Amino acid sequence: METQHNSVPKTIWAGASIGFIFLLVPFVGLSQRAPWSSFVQIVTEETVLRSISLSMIVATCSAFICLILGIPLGWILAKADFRGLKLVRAIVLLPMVLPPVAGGTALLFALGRKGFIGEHLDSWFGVTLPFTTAGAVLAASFVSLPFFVLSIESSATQLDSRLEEASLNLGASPIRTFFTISLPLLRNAIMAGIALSWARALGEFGATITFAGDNPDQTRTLPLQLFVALETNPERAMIIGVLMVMISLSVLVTLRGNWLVQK
Amino acid sequence: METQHNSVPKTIWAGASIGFIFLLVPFVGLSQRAPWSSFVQIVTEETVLRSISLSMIVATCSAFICLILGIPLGWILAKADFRGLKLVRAIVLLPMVLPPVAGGTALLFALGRKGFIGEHLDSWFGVTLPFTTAGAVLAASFVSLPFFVLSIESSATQLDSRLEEASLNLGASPIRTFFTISLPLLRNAIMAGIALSWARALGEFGATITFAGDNPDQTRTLPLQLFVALETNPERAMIIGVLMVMISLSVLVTLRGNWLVQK
Amino acid sequence: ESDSSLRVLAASSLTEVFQEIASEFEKDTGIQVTLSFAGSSSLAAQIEDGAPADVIALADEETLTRVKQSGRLTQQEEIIFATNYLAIATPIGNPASIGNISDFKGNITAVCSEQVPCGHLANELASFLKVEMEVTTWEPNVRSVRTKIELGEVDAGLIYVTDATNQVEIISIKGSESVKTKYPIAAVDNAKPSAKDFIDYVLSPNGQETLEHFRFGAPQ
Amino acid sequence: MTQIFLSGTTKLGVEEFDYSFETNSSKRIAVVGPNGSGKTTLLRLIAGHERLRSGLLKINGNVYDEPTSGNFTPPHQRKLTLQHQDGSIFPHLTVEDNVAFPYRSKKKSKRKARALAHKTLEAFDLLQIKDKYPNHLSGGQIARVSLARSLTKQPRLLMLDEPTAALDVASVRQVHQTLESLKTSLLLVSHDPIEVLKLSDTIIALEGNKIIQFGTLKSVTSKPATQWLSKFFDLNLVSGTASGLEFKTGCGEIFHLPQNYSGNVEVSFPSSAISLHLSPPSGSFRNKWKATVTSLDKQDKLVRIKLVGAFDCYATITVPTFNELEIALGNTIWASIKATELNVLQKPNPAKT
Amino acid sequence: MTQIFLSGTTKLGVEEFDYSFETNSSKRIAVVGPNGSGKTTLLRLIAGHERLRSGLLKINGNVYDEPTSGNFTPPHQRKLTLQHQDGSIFPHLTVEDNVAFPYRSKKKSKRKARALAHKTLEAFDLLQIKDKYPNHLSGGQIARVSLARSLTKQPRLLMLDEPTAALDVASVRQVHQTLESLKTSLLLVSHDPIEVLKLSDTIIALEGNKIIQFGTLKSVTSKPATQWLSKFFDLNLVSGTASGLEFKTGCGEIFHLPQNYSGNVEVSFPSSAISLHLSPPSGSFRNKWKATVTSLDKQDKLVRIKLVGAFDCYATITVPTFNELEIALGNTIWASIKATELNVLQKPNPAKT
Ligand SMILES: Nc1ncnc2c1ncn2[C@@H]1O[C@H](COP(=O)(O)OP(=O)(O)OP(=O)(O)O)[C@@H](O)[C@H]1O
Ligand SMILES: Nc1ncnc2c1ncn2[C@@H]1O[C@H](COP(=O)(O)OP(=O)(O)OP(=O)(O)O)[C@@H](O)[C@H]1O
Ligand SMILES: [Mg+2]
Ligand SMILES: [Mg+2]
Repeated sequence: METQHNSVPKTIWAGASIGFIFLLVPFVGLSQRAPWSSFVQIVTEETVLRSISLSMIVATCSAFICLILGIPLGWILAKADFRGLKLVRAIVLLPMVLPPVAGGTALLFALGRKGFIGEHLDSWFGVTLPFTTAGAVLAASFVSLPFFVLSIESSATQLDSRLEEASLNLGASPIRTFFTISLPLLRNAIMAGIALSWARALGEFGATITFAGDNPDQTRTLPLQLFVALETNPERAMIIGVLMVMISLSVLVTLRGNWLVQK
Repeated sequence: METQHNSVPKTIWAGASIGFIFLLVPFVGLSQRAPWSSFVQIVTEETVLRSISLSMIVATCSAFICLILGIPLGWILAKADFRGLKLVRAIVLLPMVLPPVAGGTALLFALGRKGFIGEHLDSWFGVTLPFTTAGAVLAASFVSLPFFVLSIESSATQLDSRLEEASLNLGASPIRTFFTISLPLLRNAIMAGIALSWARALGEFGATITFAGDNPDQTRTLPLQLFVALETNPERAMIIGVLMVMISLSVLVTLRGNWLVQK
Repeated sequence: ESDSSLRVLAASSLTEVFQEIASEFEKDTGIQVTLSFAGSSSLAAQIEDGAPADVIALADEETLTRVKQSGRLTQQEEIIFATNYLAIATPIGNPASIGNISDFKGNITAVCSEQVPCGHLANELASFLKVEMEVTTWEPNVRSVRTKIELGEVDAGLIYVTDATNQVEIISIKGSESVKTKYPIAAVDNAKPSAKDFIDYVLSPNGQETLEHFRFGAPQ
Repeated sequence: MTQIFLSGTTKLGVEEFDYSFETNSSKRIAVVGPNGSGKTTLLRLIAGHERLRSGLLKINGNVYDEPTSGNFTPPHQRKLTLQHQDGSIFPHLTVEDNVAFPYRSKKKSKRKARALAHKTLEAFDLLQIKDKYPNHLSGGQIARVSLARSLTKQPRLLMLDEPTAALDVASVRQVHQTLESLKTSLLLVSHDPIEVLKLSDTIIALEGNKIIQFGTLKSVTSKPATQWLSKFFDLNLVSGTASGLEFKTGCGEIFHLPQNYSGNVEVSFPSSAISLHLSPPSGSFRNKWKATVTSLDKQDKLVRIKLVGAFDCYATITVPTFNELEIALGNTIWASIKATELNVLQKPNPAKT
Repeated sequence: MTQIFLSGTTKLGVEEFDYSFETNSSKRIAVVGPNGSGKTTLLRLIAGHERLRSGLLKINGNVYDEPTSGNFTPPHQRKLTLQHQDGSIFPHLTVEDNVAFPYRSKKKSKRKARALAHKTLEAFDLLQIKDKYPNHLSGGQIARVSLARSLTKQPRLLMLDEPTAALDVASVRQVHQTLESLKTSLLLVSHDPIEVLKLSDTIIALEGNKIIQFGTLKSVTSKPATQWLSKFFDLNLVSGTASGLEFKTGCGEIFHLPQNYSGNVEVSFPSSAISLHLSPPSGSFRNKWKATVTSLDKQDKLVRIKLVGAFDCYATITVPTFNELEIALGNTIWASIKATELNVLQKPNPAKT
């Protein structure tokens, strides 16, 4: 739909401004206190550079997993109708409710080396997930998937089903209709979901440290660096925080500006 | 739109099932290991009961704040067009990217007793936020607001603007149009947003502990109980985790089943 | 993995000192040391779940006992390599004029949560000194106590003497040295032979000197 | 040719629908009825977007929907196309890609599909706007895109729900031509009697979610079952054969046509266009015939007169004229109609289908 | 009465629009033109949903849109209502609440607003479905709800974009009656010439996003500026006064009408309905007059003849008839038309507006 010149009421602007200031102010605080002089030095440390690339890999892989699993899941929640649907919908939200550290523990119970599934993975395939990059991706996916699913679901319930009917009428199979009509119409929701889950995964700490541990080569993402720094060297922590903000700002501005939101 | 009998393709079901199992399995792990025998005893401890009510208060207040601030903010992001919009949109996402502990630190810099705003709150009004329930609500709102905003934004961009035009045509003012037409049409997104932000706030730990500390009467929510227990008494932690799961399941199933999602 | 590398899991409070010791050890032996820091109990959980590790160094004995039950530590004796005790820390200038624990009353104060070693120690200290300790916030670890003091958010708190920085003012408590926490170190089962070397290095005069430099107390 | 057998009921909310009809040799069916009488629902049922609660839907001998046996053929496997009343064109595709969509569904490459769509785009005068997105189109343009897209699929049965409602007069004419020359079977919902007369040979008339009349165009128009229907078709219909400008009725009566035609045609004209005379009329009337008055229906200021002669028809005249001509039941009278008042409906050759 | 002054341009994507007209004493304006000629855009501009790039829009002397001065009155402050082509009824409100919406906007209580809406619901035959939600309505029902809602606001200027396109014949008739008796000014987009003749006194004709003709109904129908327009109006118009069943043209010629009328009326009839005769015709023709052939336009099989007599009009006859009657330019000839072919357009009393 074309956005028209319907002026946005002043009340809305006021509310939005308060909301924005609320979100902005802490970052102003952060950048005020950050010891900028050591910024370049810290950011170019080899270990920080490794964390940056690890973070990007983990966040991107996890956003990708969310895409693959979240679209069908959101779709089913929106479109299907079966007994227990409510329960499924609530379970999908659980990883959001549980503090990430607890989620990480739950992941260990299930997929850790002694977990009820993990032990078979280990003994049958020799696969161990904890303390590997794959484990970090899994932990990040686990906490960010619900965000993706909800984003899809709330849009999918509002799709005009006559468009899908028209596609079927014109001979496209249901699966083709899904990919050529439904998905493109969900574009905004998918993009919002990617942004949500990517951002959530980038900042993921609790589940990662618990399930995947802090391995400098495999799992030490920026949030882990930040956390360790918080314990020992708060200035360094601030720099890493600012760095994360800058990375996500630049990625999100670029992505969303160019193709994430289509009005 | 009426959901029609367009069968959901098998591929979608398959994807959804994998996604669901992925989310479910850790909870199976959790409840397998949980020492059920001590469940009732732990859950009826006075300190746990206090945490439960504190958690509910914090999550609900914070969902309410998200509602008040998130709707206008999401609306502006979707509808307004001004220089710097991209930047505003990215800044709104930041609290999601930054690990909560870092977000909490940023909040301290801004609204703490010595924060650049907090010090004035303190000296002028005698208000200090850290270590109070208000501070916990603030921390929870800070981390959950972006989820709310994104949910609104992605739906608002897809609203059929002709309906708003029709309302203006019929003599409703822009603000009336907003409340009688736009908001009801955003219903699904608002409800999804409430669920998202409530759930996120219920599980909030990092920012809360950092900004609001762990005060048994004011700020010790369930996630704080859980975290401390994880360090010393993992069984107790599991029980608290299961308890959180049960609370959120029952709240979400009730809410979403009855009025959160309208197909 | 080659024998020339070693994985050490250490409690957060050991971060700086173990980084120092590890780099000295590397210089001496050429063995690469990979350090992972986390709260003692997280480390315990990781060990239980099979985290790859050769050496584990914790901030209290109880946690080590828990790790032993997991069966990944079969060594008979635990080796204490350092001790630590608490002191009051205040923001620079001590704005609330705190002199001892009884001054906590009526001020905003932070102490570790009773369930973590430093909080346990704080409680012991208070009962040893027979004073009532009024606490605003029970923090999950000693570093977050310190951070809140550094930021001026709390007026006073209890931290390990080893955690002192120039961002906080330290007020020593008379008699607090007698309420100590002990740091055990152990090699994990199936550890590389060099694990023993690392432990020996920590216990060696060189290692002890470094620990002392970071204000840790001697093992006994 | 498509044979549809439908006898069953369904329900939408509180509305109950009861349909029952069977088409055999009809290629062009019109569905008529007042607003909210169940036309769209009937089409949706045949397309498979609604399901029967009881009964049976069979098309060309294949069971498409039978609740008792659980048989249900999903919409995309039915050999038909339904064009929704609102057009339902895809908002995320350009006009070109909308029209090419059915080719794409047949797994043609994008390039190929677009090339194939080119002809249709041209025929519907859409080339100029082929790169536009639907939310930048006018109402009539959307209707045209939708129709072009429906025709692209070349289904065995094409169902159109008020396809010309948003079109201008010129486009309507062009669409009628296209539909007249169409090879596939047609099920058309329309509120325009001329369109129905032009494009259909069979009528399904609905009222109150039920079929209240079903039959050939001729039988329905000559004996409309309800008031609404008789108001809808205020027209006479005569069939015969045309050659050039001449039209011969069954009884050999010869009419003059406004244009050249050939073969079997039907000629329609409003009852108000017939003039009555006591003696053979002169002037620009080349079409005149003798008929007997067999019924009189006085309505307020108008009289509806049934004439039986070489063919049956109705004439409407004003009461003063009626009085002046002193018309009575059983009278024999001259009737005339101008050739330009005749609406010629060329039927597709029945031998071909 | 609403005076509209518009002279300006705007742009939508690549489409450029250029409008310029001024209405003074006209109360009923029809906007006509082929699909995609800029009708909807014109209405959206007047309603304030599109903005001028240059020029000026003034209604009743108030500047509504003037880019140079930055003046712009937002849509809800304009004293007018636009009914969108698609109806745009609110999906989250029942039929009743949709119709009551304009009352609610005037801060009436829900109960009051519903009570007030009751009459409109009744008039539009919507009482039975008043509790339904829009996605459970048929196309025509939606159109009716939308129209009922627009009328509820009682604006000074009502703009309707193809309001009867989805309606059945009976509803169309009823809507026409409602609109004829309407007190407010009307700006109507329509593809139906009869509707335009019935409901308007002024025509804005658009082609290619420009106004190609603007004037009274009479002036436009008698001298259509383009081929499209002349095809659109294939009709003759005669004005005069009616009393009872008689109609008197300006020159005193008397016509017989099919129904009772009184006061100033206009009578329209298609050119094909006129019969020509060499001698005064007999039979059911009560309307006959003498006229001179002033122009001949031979088109394929038909001849369009301009007749000048008591009034000017066009007659269309077939070529054989034309030959038989040996019509030539300058001839004097008898023309006749049946009363039942006359379409009487009763204009609202101009003194009242
Ligand atoms: N999804 C639905 N739920 C409930 N009632 C419905 C639904 N769809 C249609 N109806 C009702 O069923 C009846 C028939 O609707 P339908 O759309 O078939 O009418 P129609 O003949 O196509 O009318 P129109 O000429 O106005 O398009 C109407 O009264 C309508 O209100
Ligand atoms: N938002 C838009 N962006 C770009 N072009 C547009 C937009 N809206 C309409 N147009 C184009 O402007 C022209 C006029 O459109 P408009 O909707 O005014 O036509 P219309 O006269 O109402 O036609 P119809 O009879 O089909 O409803 C069309 O060619 C259309 O494609
Ligand atoms: Mg319909
Ligand atoms: Mg239009």
